[in-house]
Amino acid sequence: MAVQSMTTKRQPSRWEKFWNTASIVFESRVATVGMSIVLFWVLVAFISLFWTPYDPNASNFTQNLGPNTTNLLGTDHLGRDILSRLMQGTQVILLKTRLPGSDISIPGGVAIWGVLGSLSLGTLLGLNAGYRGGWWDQIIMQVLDALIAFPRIVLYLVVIAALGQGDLVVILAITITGAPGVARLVRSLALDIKTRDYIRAAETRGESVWYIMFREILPNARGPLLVDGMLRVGYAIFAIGTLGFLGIGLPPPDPDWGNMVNEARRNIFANQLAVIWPAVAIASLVIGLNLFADGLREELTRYQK
Amino acid sequence: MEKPRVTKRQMAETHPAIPDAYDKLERGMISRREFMRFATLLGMSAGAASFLAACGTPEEAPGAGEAPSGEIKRGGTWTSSMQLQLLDHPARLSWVEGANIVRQINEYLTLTGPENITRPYLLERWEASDDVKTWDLYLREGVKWNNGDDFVADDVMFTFGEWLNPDVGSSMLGLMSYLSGMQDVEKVDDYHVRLHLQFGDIAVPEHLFHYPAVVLHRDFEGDIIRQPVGTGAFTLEEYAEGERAVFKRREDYWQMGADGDPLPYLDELIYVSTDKDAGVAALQSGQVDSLYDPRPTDFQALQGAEGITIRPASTAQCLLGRMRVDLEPWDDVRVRNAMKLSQDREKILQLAYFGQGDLSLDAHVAPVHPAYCEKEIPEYDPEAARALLEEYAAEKGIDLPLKVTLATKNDQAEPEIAQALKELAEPSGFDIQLDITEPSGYWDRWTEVDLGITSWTHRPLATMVLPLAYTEESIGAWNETRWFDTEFEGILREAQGTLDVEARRGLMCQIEDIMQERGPIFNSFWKSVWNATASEFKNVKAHPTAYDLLYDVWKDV
Amino acid sequence: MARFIIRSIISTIITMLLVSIALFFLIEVGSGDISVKILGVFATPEQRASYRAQLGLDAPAWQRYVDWLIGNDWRAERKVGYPLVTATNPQTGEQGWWADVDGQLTRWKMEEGQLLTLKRQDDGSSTAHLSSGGWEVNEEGQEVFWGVDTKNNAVQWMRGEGAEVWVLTKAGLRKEGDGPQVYIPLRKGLLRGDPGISLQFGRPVAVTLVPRIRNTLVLAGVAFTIIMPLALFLGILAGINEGKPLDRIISITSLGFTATPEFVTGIFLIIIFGIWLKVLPAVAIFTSPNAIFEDPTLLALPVLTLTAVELGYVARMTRASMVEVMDSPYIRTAIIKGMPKWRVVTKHAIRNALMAPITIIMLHVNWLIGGLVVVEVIFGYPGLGYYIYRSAIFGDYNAIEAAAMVTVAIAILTRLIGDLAYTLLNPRIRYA
Amino acid sequence: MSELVKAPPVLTLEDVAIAYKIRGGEIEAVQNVSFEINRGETHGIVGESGCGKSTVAWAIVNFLGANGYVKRGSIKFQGQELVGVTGEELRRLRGDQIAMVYQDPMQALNPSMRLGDQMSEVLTVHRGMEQKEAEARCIEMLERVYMPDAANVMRRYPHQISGGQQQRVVIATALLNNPALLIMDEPTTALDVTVEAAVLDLIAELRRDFDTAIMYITHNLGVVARVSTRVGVMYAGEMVERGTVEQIYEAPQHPYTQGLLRCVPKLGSDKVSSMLYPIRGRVPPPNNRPTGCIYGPRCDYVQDRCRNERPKLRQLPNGLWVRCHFAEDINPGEWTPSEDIAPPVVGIRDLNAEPILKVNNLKKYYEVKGTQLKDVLGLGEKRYVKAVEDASFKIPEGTTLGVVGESGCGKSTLIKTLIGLEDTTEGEARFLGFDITGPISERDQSLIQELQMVFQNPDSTMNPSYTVGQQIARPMQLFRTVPKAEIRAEVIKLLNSMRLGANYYDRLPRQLSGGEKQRVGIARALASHPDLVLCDEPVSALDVSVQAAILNLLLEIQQEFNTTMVFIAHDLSVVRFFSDQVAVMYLGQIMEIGPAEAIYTPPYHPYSEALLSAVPIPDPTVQQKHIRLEGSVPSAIDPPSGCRFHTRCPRRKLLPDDGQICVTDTPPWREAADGHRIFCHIPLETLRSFDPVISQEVS
Repeated sequence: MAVQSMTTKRQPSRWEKFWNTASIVFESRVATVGMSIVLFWVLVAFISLFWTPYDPNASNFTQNLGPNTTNLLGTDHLGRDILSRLMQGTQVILLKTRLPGSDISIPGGVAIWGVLGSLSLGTLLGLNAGYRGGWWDQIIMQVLDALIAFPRIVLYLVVIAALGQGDLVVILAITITGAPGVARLVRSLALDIKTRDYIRAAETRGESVWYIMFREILPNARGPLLVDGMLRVGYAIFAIGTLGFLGIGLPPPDPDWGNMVNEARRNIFANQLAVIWPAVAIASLVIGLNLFADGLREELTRYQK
Repeated sequence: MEKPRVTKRQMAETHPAIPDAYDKLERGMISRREFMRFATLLGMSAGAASFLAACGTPEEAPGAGEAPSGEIKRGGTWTSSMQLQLLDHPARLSWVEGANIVRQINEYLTLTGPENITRPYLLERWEASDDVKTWDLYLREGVKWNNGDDFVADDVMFTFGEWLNPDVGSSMLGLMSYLSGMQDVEKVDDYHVRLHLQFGDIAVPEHLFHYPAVVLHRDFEGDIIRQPVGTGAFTLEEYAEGERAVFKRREDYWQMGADGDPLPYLDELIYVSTDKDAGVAALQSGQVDSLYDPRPTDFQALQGAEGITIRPASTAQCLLGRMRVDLEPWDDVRVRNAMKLSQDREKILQLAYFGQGDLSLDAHVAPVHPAYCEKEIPEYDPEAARALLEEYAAEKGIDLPLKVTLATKNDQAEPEIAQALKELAEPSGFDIQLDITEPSGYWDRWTEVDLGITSWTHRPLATMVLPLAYTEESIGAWNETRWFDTEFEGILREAQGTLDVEARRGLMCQIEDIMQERGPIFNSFWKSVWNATASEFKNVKAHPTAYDLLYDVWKDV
Repeated sequence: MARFIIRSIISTIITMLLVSIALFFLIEVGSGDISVKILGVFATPEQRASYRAQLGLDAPAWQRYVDWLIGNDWRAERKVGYPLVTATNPQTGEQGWWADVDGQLTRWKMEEGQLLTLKRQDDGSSTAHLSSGGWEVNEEGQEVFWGVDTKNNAVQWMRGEGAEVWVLTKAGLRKEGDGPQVYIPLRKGLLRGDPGISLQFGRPVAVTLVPRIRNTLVLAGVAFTIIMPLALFLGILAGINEGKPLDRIISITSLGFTATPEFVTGIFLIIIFGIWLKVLPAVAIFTSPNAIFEDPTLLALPVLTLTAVELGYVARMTRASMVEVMDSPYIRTAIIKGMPKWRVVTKHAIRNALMAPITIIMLHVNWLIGGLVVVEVIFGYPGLGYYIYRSAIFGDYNAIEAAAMVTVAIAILTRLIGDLAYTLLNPRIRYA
Repeated sequence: MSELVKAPPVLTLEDVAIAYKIRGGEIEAVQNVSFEINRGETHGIVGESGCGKSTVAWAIVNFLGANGYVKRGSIKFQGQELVGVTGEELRRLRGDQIAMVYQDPMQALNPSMRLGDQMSEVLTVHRGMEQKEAEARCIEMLERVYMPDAANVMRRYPHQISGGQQQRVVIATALLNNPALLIMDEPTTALDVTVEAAVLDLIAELRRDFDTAIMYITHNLGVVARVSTRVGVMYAGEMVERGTVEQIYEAPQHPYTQGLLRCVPKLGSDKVSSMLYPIRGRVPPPNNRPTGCIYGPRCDYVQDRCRNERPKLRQLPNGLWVRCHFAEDINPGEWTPSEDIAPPVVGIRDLNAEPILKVNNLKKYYEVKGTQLKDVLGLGEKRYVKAVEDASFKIPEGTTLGVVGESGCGKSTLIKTLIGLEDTTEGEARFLGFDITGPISERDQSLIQELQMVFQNPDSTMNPSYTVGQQIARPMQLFRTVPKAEIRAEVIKLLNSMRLGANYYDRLPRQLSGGEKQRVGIARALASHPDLVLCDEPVSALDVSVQAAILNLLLEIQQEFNTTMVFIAHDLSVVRFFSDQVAVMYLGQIMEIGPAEAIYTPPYHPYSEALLSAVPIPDPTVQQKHIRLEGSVPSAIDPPSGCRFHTRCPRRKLLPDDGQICVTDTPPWREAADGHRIFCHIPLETLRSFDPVISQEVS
């Protein structure tokens, strides 16, 4: 018995474990930059819950002002403070979802719920297709193929044409369009993981199919799923922006970035910056998520090697 | 000042009331516009009337097209951006865009000009009896259809027949409810048609310019695209809904241009179906020459753009705040009045329409209506409003703020108005929730919501719009507020049969008072509309309902 | 390989079928009562029911799906008892349905309790005759007659019991007596090229759709032929220079463009090139049906916008694949074999590196179409995407269904092509 | 011979150190490596994984990646310094003067290029040869490496030929330009033993014919012994010993080399008569090497000097180079194992004990999908892979059945069927008297817990997401063998008996070494106290020193719990060492079964004989009969009729009609001795008359 193994090491606390895991982010410069951008917006979102410079929906100022000391980013065509609206715009993406027909909001933004929805649905389908194989696989993949065949925006349009506008419909649309991609990812991961001997071990113990799928396979798909989820939040923000731009996204008046672009473009000759700000916000958040995901993916593969 | 060449006797020959009106004009009791309207209404030719009007006051005709300056040039193509939908029977038209297409081929008996004055067009003149129940329509002679036929009373009789035929399904049928059927329409001779109204209505000339009211050829079979026979200045070359419409100049048009040759000056018209945003960009980049009915934001974008001339026109179009008086809390007049007092009209106009419009009372009568009774525009008074609401709340035993939901559509400037109102009404004690949906969603329920903002289009006379929405019989149709008032209705009926503008103005004063005092609507402003056209096009007129009148437009290349 | 191709094709067919089912049920069942939308809130339940019956909406959903997909004339034929054919009216150019009664095209009409036979003349008009016979007695002992009415429905009249039906006109609903009891609105079905009537334009969807498909294919085709070679080139360039400044520049720029929504790019391109500089047409104004061929510069800004967004994505994919391939053992082999770098890249790497992106690129056609919707809306380009958008806003379900099916078909077919290209590139499958 | 020695070496390495830059510093992966290779000589480099032997190879062709470089020392190729040579000059050397062959031929070949193109480009690029001429030369070379149908192979893609053929293509490519130096990095590791033997024969032959200098890298002591003339032993980035193959195997002077040789079972040795002695401790990671002798912490002879001063590679009077301060003082004959590595003493197992598992005519077929249109449509005739055909055997309680065979022989399918991962197509299998032909979902929990499995790959045997403790505890929770409260204690007890401490309880798999993971895997299998443990190649992925420890552990467990085992391996020495009974499988069919010692002596089944003659033995003095199988293993879909081995059987000629009966008739089971059965048409007498495959050369 080797000597060094007898000296018992102090067990790391949960926090330390978390920090050890989180620290892999800092290994990568790309991931660090990406995470900083994302955290910046998350922070903005939380701040906007309690404070924005002005009421985002109040027309308190002259219309179409450029940036100035009172309104740091200027005002829009209705004399509303753009900075306040930009800040508030993070909420509906990241922090809260309005339920239809009431003032009640649930925590978690539309993008977040949409992505969680597609992750859950996709994981369920992907695990069953990948692990069970056979007919399960054939049928699930055929259905997913059909869903994937829809161009994303067309599916959004169809869903919205059928069900009308609203936060929940947007969530549903994001879920439906995202699920096939997640399912394919999870399926391929499951196909890989299920060849591992520890799955054989679980099978030879007579574990149930659900135990194997969710307890043995799923935890090992965490990394890629996390990365994929992050990219998907980016897509979702993009999609919400696009729907907002097309005027069929989240209902006004609460600011949503795509809608801000759409409103601002009509006044673009009076105020070009009013288009630029929300555009930069969307782009930076998407880039941030992309970088974060890219860096994380790189580190995770390195880590696993 | 030179003596008018039209003597009072000549005026009296046309109609006994005209000399009186002219006196009033001279004394400044009525505006030039009201005189014009009155005189032409009574059958005077527009040229004569405007001549008189010009003598009466030095006021320049507002919004009228600029006189051809310098030498008129002929030729050129005029391209416009406008949505194009399915077209078949012109009498069934339900949207102005379609009318703008048909208008280039077919023409109306009368013409309500940009200055809101109606004059004869395919008519030589008209005469109304004193009780305004008998109308004599004298047709212009020498007008030819583009298939070579002469324009005669048979065409007019056929057209009336289409309007009054329920199978056709024309909205003219409802408008001309004073005609019980073709038995009320009499062909006197080939150029004279007489109408026998069941009850008097002063609006007959305006109705003849209602947009579905183009005169159709007597052999018309129901589809104007397949059978584009008209008296108009252009002929239809191509029509594809959702795509484009192409017109070519007609050689033998009946109107003469200033250069002595037949109109029109332009060779070709092209309408391209795009949405507004693309249309604005296209106009700015010079890909099209005009844009149908620019929105306020488009006005902002186009304002000051090089090479584009914007001509505004005042209208009676509005975005009307309406309250369901059969539902709480709007059944209480105090609550309604509190809401009215919560309007900072200047600010709302500024926010929603960039100040482009006329401030309004809380009555559905606009300054451009001839009989408008001018009153002071109410101030923004949240304290008074709050006092009313507190009284109401105390009575009901509820707490302020009063929670209400304001529904409207995400269309022109409704969200902006709603937003501004939400802010403005807060100190009054209202807590307004906004329920803003896409236009189609709102139109599904516009009469059902308890508090809403509805857009109302322009109608030349107040007596044309008030019966539609504020009478008992209109409940279930266009009466979105369910409000009616016996006193109000009595005055309205009287006004509908009163030809004399002054007398009608007196009635309007009472109508406006009643509506302000206990009416179901609030309204901050009357919209302006704009005509945005490339500057090289001359003689372009901005019309309150965005009609494209292109027969005498020319291009200064 | 044959097996692979057959599998692909079978799978494609099943996929299309599933898509059509999903689409149909989502829209027609999901969107609720269309009669409310069209007739408005004031319509009475009877009016709605009557209107729904005329549109055939009272049939069960599966029946409507079958009708929509493969038509219902074959079904109606069995009831009417004569072959049902379409004939074009030479005056209006519109197609109408007729029953072929022994060579004579015939319709029927009920007027004041009398059944009239309308016989079609060569000029498209028809002559009315009092009808004789043809009534059958059904199980309940009522006398019924199946025929084709003047509004292209196969209908069943009942003797002496003209139903009261509500007919929608531009001026509102009108009540008519003498109506049929049962309607089958005749259609050939999507698979036979008849997606129905557009609620928005009142004309057959196919008429409007076809030129738009052409326009979109032109736009997408031009964009695709510009984007793909360029993106592959940039991706390969970045991939073989992994970590070097050139790679950084390409990667960061492409990420930046990819993350900028096309509607923002499009707006600024319009302003800069169309309005400020006035060097390119700002939007796609089609002053004639063939405007894009007469003035190809109309395509410039839409293509540029699509390129900005899509280029980055494909370039990034290609780069990743190239990096992976350049890291693989067989590239190592080639280098150790002393092959010059250009030969390693061109002969050994590119073919393998392209395999992954090509399938992804073909899947990416979905994205391209998605991008097309936005780009077409911004530029007012009269294509498929804009059409879907307008139809969705309007609630024109026949139009959305047909247009969405076309986009799906395009997407699936390109995917099939991608699979086949992959097969050709990959000898493992080709010689399996 | 003497002339060759005088000629200047083809390759000379002097004190080479290779470093990799990593974030925040660099790692010296290889230090102080010196050796030389002469023309016509094969120089073996042997060592366990991670010792830096491949790194040296890459350094020679200057292919160390973006972050690796030669930090010190010199590499001379035919007198020319290679360190620092880049660009065009380097390119001209590569593939022309220096060629390389490495482990996985499938990966080394470009999957989307025809083999002919991949070969001929070496000639067209380096020699400027015309395409036609180049192709002709390639075909010639392919024929030279005994590639059947060479011209045809040129037009094929890599996936269309077998692994052994792929490696022949790679070797042929390497030889095209007649290079002065051929570097071979584990060229046969991915191949089956019979294929490996043929490739090794080829290499030896080519070395003679082409007079090439070969640097041969491998971890397999047997392979080195067979191919090399001289051998260098590497440990943790250093070369610790170098000499002729005889010197290294007969009288190794470095303690590490000695330890290594004690870890491998000799073919023919068994667990009763011989013992394996693992090396204690583990290889230090490159960034944490001791300051003194690198092997010091694991060395039995370690002294203070070893801890402080790093020994130099020095030449002993007998010509052997050793990196040890005390090489002269060490006498391996006097070595005794220290306590912590002492192997268990194993008694003879009773093969007449009550059988715990009885298998009778077990069959496992898989349905395969055809490629024709009618198959796709489901109309074609159904075809099957006959993965296991008529397997029959009994395992007495407490004994081990070893199963050997090359890849695809059905040995894994056999145990998958037994454990219930696959259902049985036909036949009988009774475990503890219960039927186990159904899938696991139909088995009773108490039956499941008695039948457990140990897996091959240490990296995938444990779920990376759970700690060691959680994974061992899971079967206890599932089968409720231990009360909840006592699970932790029980797990720690089990960990201790696996020679892992309690502190392993909370570790995650990625913090463990391969051997440790394998121990945890064994602990997990034993957690439910099974009666029968199926071991699927449990040591084949491990380094030899670790392999020895695991084998000892398994023996210990068997000794303690009287566990019955099925032990699958492709390494005949290990199976012989570990098992009481051995079954030899070929293409789904058991060809021979019997007591271990009986399998390794005549009478043999011809296939067993071929296997034994192919197995590389880590002893250069051993003589093996030279029997090589022709062709490759046929497809298991529609296997050969009659005897499945008849297509390749080298002994078939002994039968009348050139063994026509083997083609037509299924062979009979011939009972050679009690429990020793051979599935062959050849009469026992003939089989008995064969010489033993292995004979010791009398030195």
